[in-house]
Amino acid sequence: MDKQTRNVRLLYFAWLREKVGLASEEVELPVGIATVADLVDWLEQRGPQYGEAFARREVVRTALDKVHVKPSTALGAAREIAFFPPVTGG
Amino acid sequence: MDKQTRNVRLLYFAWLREKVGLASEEVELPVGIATVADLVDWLEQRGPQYGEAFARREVVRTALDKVHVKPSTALGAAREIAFFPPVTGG
Amino acid sequence: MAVRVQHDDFDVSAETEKLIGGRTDIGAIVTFTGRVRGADSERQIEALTLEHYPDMTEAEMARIEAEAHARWPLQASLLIHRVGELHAGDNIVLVIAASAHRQAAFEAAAFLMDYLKTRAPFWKKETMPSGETKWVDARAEDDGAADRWR
Amino acid sequence: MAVRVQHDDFDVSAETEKLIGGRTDIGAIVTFTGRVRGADSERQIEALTLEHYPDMTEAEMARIEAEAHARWPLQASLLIHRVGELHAGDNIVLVIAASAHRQAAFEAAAFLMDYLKTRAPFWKKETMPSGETKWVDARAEDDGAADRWR
Repeated sequence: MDKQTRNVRLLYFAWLREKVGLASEEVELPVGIATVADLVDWLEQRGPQYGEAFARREVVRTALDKVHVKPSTALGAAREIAFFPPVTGG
Repeated sequence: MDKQTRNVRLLYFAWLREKVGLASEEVELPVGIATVADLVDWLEQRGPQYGEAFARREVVRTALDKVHVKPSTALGAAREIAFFPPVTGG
Repeated sequence: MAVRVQHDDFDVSAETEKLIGGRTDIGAIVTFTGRVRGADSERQIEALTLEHYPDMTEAEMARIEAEAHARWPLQASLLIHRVGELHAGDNIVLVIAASAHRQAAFEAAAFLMDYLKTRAPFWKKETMPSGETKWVDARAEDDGAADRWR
Repeated sequence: MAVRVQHDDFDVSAETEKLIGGRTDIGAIVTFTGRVRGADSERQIEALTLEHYPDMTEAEMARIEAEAHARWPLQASLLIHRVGELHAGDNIVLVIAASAHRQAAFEAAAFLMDYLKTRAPFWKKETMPSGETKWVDARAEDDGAADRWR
């Protein structure tokens, strides 16, 4: 079942948005991308702006369909995947 | 120097006022009354209403010139001595 | 820094504005408002009357406030306590603590309330629907709450 | 229970009244207001811009609020967070926690702020007088503050 590629929406916020140069994009997720960490590995191959955005990978936070997750979390059926710095509201 | 009698103002609040039947009174302090506890001993001799007011003596609080003190505190030169139940504001 | 004892009601926003309006050195404002709770399954209540020891209340509230300023970096604070007859839903007490950061404001506001409850000379009397009155007992929990700051 | 994300300012008294006006089961109301601090010896600041992740902010704030209600006996609560461009002295965030007794209200309000600071997807960007901008760094203290509730 996981052998099909599928489209997901990626969102970038704050300085990740500025480094990637995009607020959002639709991407076709290749076969074999199981976790958040896998997705970041793949994104880093796509261009230097991604390499720069994820350079300090340990500080980048991720949400799947608007819920906080860890790098090891499986993407599952998530439709919307957001990357952002540690939050600074309040 | 402590051999002279002197006048002090006594104040009673909340249920102490109701039991004593007075909000305040001027009394001539007899020689030999050194501490708050001495004063309470002496007051208890003055009538059953004082006996009733100070029956649960351990819960009665005292202030000398508007500052909280303990039963063992010396009266010193205090002019105003207030007795009241544990406070319940806020 | 200010303390007030009054019968009149207060407005939290208006008091905050008077206290710190126009200042830009404050990042955190904590307010505590205590209100008269109405009748519930545990008690009947028609009115609550607040008695106090005039002059000592203000003096003691000022000492409590000074103690809070000695312990935390506060930019401003306010303590208001109402006296007289109050009813269910009425405000009783207001504490405001303002600081650059939130931890000091939260801790100072909690401290101010704990000390007000156990040191400021106010006494509450409840009037039942029958007209009977009863002095409110001090709560051991309040002494415990105040003790944690020692 | 309510959460709101808005550009407009809020009024603490008006929000409190809307939330619990007329209720007589509430004895304790704690409010926290966070404001933009102005320039000081450590930093210059002309404006503060709040970016957020629409929809996730509300969802996360609602989860944080539900968690507070699961931990403390709260009668009511409100979380408002402003977004967009703000200036020194402006309100940023409001938390209200109302309970029968003060300990629950104080603890819940502090918890709501600690979790808002570390979980709700908002980001602050400072604009200097020179026009230069800088994303605000997360503070390790905020993670520590949130950790104490685990």
